[in-house]
Amino acid sequence: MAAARLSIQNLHKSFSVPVLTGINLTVKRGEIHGLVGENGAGKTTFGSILAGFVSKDNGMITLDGVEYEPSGPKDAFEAGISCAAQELSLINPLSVTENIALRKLPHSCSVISGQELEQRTRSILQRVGLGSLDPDTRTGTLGLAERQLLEFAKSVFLDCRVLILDEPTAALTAQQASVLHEIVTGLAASGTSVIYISHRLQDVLEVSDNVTVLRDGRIVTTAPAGSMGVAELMEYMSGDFQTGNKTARCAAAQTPEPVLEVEHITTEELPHEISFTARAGEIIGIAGLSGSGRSELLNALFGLTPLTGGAISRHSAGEKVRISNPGTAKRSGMAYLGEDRQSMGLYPGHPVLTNMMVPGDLQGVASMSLLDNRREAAAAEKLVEELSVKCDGLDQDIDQLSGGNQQKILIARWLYCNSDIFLFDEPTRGIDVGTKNMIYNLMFDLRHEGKTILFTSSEIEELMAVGDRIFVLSRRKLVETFTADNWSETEILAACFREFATRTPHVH
Amino acid sequence: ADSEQTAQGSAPGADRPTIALVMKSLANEFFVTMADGARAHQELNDERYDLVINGIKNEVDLAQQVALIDQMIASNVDAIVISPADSKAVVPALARAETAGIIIINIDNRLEKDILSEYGLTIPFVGPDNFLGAEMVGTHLASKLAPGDQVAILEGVPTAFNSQRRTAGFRKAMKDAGMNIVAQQSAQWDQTMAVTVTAAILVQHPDLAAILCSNDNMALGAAAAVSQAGKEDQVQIVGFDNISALHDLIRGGNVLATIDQHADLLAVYGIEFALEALQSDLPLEDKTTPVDLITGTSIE
Amino acid sequence: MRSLVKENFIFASLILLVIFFGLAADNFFSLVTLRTILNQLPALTVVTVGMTLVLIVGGIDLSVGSVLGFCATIVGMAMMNWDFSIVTACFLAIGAGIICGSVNGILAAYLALPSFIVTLGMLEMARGMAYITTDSQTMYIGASIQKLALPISGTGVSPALVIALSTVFAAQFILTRTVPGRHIVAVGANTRAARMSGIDTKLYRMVVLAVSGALAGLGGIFNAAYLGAADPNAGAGMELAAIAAAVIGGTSLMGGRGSVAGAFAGVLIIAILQNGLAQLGVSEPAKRLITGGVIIIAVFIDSWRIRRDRMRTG
Amino acid sequence: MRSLVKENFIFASLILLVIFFGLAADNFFSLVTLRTILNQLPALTVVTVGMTLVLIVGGIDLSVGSVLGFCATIVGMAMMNWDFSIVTACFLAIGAGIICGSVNGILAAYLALPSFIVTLGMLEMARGMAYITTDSQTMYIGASIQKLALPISGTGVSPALVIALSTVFAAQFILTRTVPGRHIVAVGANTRAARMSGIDTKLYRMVVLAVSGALAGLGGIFNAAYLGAADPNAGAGMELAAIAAAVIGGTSLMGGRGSVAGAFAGVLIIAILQNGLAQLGVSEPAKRLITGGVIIIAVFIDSWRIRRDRMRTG
Ligand SMILES: Nc1ncnc2c1ncn2[C@@H]1O[C@H](COP(=O)(O)OP(=O)(O)OP(=O)(O)O)[C@@H](O)[C@H]1O
Ligand SMILES: Nc1ncnc2c1ncn2[C@@H]1O[C@H](COP(=O)(O)OP(=O)(O)OP(=O)(O)O)[C@@H](O)[C@H]1O
Ligand SMILES: [Mg+2]
Ligand SMILES: [Mg+2]
Repeated sequence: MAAARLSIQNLHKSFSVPVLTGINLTVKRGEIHGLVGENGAGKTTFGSILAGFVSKDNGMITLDGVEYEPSGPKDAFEAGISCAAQELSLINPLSVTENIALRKLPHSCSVISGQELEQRTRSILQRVGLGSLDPDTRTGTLGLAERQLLEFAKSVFLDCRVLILDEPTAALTAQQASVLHEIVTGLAASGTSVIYISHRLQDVLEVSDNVTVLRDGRIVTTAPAGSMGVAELMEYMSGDFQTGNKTARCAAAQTPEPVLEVEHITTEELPHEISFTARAGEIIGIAGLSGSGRSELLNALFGLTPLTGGAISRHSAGEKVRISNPGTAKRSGMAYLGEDRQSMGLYPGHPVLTNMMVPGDLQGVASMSLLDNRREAAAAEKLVEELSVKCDGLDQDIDQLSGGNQQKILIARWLYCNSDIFLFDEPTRGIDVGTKNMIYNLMFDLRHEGKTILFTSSEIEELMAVGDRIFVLSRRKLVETFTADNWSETEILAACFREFATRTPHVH
Repeated sequence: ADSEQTAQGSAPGADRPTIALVMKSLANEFFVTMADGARAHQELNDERYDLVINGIKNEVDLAQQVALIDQMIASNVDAIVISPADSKAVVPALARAETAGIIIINIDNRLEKDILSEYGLTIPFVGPDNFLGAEMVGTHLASKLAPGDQVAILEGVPTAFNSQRRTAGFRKAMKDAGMNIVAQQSAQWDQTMAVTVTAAILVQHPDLAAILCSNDNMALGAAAAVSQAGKEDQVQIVGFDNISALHDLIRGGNVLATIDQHADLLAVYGIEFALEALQSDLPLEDKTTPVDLITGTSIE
Repeated sequence: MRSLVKENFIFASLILLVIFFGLAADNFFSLVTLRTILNQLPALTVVTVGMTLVLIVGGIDLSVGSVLGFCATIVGMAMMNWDFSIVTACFLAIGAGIICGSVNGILAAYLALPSFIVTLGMLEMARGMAYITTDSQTMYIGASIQKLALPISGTGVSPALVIALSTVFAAQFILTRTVPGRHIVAVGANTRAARMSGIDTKLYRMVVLAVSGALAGLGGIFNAAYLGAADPNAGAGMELAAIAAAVIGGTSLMGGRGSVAGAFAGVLIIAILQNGLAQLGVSEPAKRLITGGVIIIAVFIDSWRIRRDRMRTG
Repeated sequence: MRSLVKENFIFASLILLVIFFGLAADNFFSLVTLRTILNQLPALTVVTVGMTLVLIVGGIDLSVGSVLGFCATIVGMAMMNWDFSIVTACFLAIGAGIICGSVNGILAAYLALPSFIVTLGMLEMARGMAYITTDSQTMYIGASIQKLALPISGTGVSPALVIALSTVFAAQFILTRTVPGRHIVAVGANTRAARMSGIDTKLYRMVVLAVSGALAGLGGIFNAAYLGAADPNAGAGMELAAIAAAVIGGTSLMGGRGSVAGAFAGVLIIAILQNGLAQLGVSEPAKRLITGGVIIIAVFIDSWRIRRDRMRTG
């Protein structure tokens, strides 16, 4: 832990507006350097410049004393800089093995050496806690958490001098995250420098040696992690510190009126029958380890996967509607937010406005199927403001927004249309702490209006902070239901592991 | 070179008439020869007239030929010499041309009389008799066969009038000579398709004695298929059009005969006719151009 | 406003082309030329409108040319052999187009087969049916149908052109200003996301292919009117012309992006090109070379727009 | 093994087809039929291999048929007018193919124009050049080139077929077992992610189109050998046949998924179909109807595989 490995002087980058301004930063050999900031602060852009995905406008970077200016990603990892991207860079039709090794497939005369590769892959999968995964599986069939772990595995597959991790744990459970943190600490100990970007501030403080806070593309502070607390970080990030008003939850008026009745449902992926009733004005959190079937349950509720048994019915105004496909689900006032924003949400190449307004039933901005462009823009404008989305305007291409801001647009999509039941799969993934509180408040508002929310999260604290009830899934089985007055984090966690207790645990 | 011609046409003071030659596919050797003949004629008679040559991309693209006629009306030509892609459907467009005061001469493929009279048009026809040509080459073929022999016919695009006339001529010659027509299929005027179809026919009818092809491209294809099957000695082939690529095969005895319809002169006849009509008001008579049988001896 | 700027570049190609032919050919700048070109437009225009919608929703329709031919023969048979009125004949033709399109749609959307292959199959089958309908003969119809293609007295534009232009306007309006239009774009841009928003993606895919079939039927009527005859070979190769027009006009083959107005500009480019080359009387090989070059140059010019758009925002 | 199971369904269509023709046509089950079919394969096979690679990388190559025709005329000219040896002539033809393909590749990859349009332009231009080369005449070559298409004595397979099959094996091997092969799949499946992994996506797009051009050149040689003549119209419409073969064989038009072995099965289906229909001597309209139907049924059968795959992996 001595020499400067990476030194950045006066780095500038603008797209249409400045994104990074006058960045000066030094990362030592074997240092883990945390990087935090609000959505759109410029963290990913910073990492992308180092990883050669985008080029800098100005400034000087030196790597181990040598000037470093990558002409592309290949240059970067040949120089020893590796990056686990926020928007995962896995290739669906390729196998797990091929994806992990894609940057440097071992070969002789271009023919891939299968055996050597498989061994290395197995050992690395073992290390990241995916030991039970078949290396020949096509990546496209995996869940989000597994994909995120693979992205990580991919970036540590090659030895590197600098490792950039852009929100590596956003979709991971606490257990998976700690496995990952162990590996990262190990790598640092052996001399690798790590730049660790995350919105999980507690994690950042625990793992990092030093932390840098970015605000609007400028560094506001760099300090040893030990000298800071979460609250302090948040203050630096936003410039003006305020916590979300968590007391709102007590004000919620729960009516006993059932709005969604789930009777003995099973699907291919959820072999054990699930039944429950959701009422108007309640928030249900769904907990579970990765692969426990949380997404699967929400998919089934929205009619995206066919049921193999049981029935889902929606009650409203004395009527009972069977949910059998997304069309009926939406018409009966249900809304769904998928966990993977890239493949399940965004309309790439289209402006913010279209992305925000398409999927809703466009009520309020359309009459008789005719759109009123002015009303549409006004409505979108209002949401952008409410969720403090950072974008250049409603015309900006959605691909150009930062990950967290894209997520906000997707949430906004559903807030606008008149849904009564919200199914949100990891709604706060990649969203900064300040905005998270804003979203919690929005959820409380919805509950106050008598709406129902079912949402999943890999953070149990979040589920406990917002939920009125928490369902726990373990090995695709609904094992327990907690209510606000009888839960504790240890009990919930224990329930998550319950089905694994007798068998080999899936997650270390 | 072609655009130069048009440029010349616009030379101030030149009051030479412009004649438009509208043809079928200029990708087909037959029409290319026709166009070359016309072009050569124009060069010799530069002081008498200007020439614009147009063809359609693909022989069956009727709408494009109608568009061509309209375009020629728009560019104010004095006469149109046309080889119609269809004997009925271009008549309305030609009526428009007539109204615009343009002289029209029909070559190669005869327009239907009923429809011409419905539009009150009298358009003289200059061209060969496809039926007669087909019958001629068919009769020559029959003289090399024994009655009862199996023969096959390769048609062009089945909707094409020429193809239909030639097929009819072939059939008549074969019937008259007592041959047994065992197959009649379309190879779409196309050489590669002709190999494929012929190969299949040879499998199905191993004793086949002759193949009558509605054009020489298909004859070339048929010859390739026959030689691949090793049946050069057993199967006789005749074609139609007399393209140069066939000459080697005729000399070598792989193809028996073809019909020359004097493509190089066909358009010239039409143009001469048009020039005549531009000068006098006398009504023009139809004119049948010669078709000649081409065999190994006539090539020498 | 925004979409006007967007189409600017494609209109630039158009104007360049017109100027070029104006200088090169004697009588290019004339009312007759204009009328000739306008007369040629209707069939390709309506077919391209359908194609554009199909491309935007993420499919492709190779059968348009054959379906056009088949529907033209239906018009011919209906008027000449079955003695129906022209109106009934037109309804029959459009009905035939809808049936072909719906078969495409059902196979592509509900059996999840690639639309490329389904419509390639239909390309063969519809042509076969066209041959069967008229026994491989061109069928003369005459003045009764031609009036559709002839200028309405005193105006210079034909009923066919009016209908075709209305189709362009209607489709562009639907695409940009209505909810189904938005949904079509969404399905094409990200089918999975659209489905997860409760949009009935299969229904849209199916309906759009059916609409394309209906428009091919309309195109068949226009073709018959233009020729005064029902030609069983009508529309051969038209699928590529229609796709080229759409893509020149800024429609993406990957779905999710496209403009009917731009596609119409593409149709104009193709028509003007054909016309101008014919007036110049260039040889067939030269025509091919020039056509190929112009197609490439047109998208190249259009690609500046995309690049500039990208520059502006990023 | 895995890929064998994968291709099972497509081979099922193949077997069904063979059985059908075996029952319907008298002499279908014969060595002669087999040889006839084998003789037809080489040109379409190599062109389809190129097309499959282009489709997998996420592009499309509509120019293959025209480039094949152009290269065939180059062979003809080189041997007949320029008096080159057959070997030199073949190199020239393949060189011409590579040039056409590289032009496609440069425009599509480095100027980022849609490959559909670029190759559509090349379709026109290469055909124009084919006409210019031979002055639109078919050029008779004769036995010197035909020996490529005739069986090597004692074996029953022609050199052309041997080369074509080697191409299939080589391409399948490259695609599944080598680094460039996996990169091609990566580029086609997710260009952005591939770029982030340090893959030179533009280079791959460009090279694959150039390879497709080279294979079209090879196809031109095979076509000339098959005909014993250089036909400037050779290969017209072959692009659709090649795409159909690839898609029937499980290749996705969206890129990232495909199999050369499957595409070869697609070629077999098309060849057997053509041959069987010609042996039956059915009428042209019936041929069209049956061809269309078989194409659709073949992908329909193949779609079961995809559905089962999806079921199996969730
Ligand atoms: N290609 C681009 N074109 C224009 N603007 C861009 C582009 N890429 C990023 N931006 C802008 O740069 C800013 C910083 O984005 P960046 O992705 O670096 O943020 P971030 O700190 O990683 O945010 P998050 O926490 O949401 O991931 C954002 O305002 C974004 O809109
Ligand atoms: N970590 C994992 N281990 C094993 N299988 C997994 C894992 N993650 C996802 N899967 C697979 O994905 C399918 C769907 O799981 P689902 O996405 O519902 O899980 P989840 O609880 O939402 O987990 P997460 O979103 O964290 O991946 C499961 O049937 C399983 O096959
Ligand atoms: Mg980011
Ligand atoms: Mg999940």
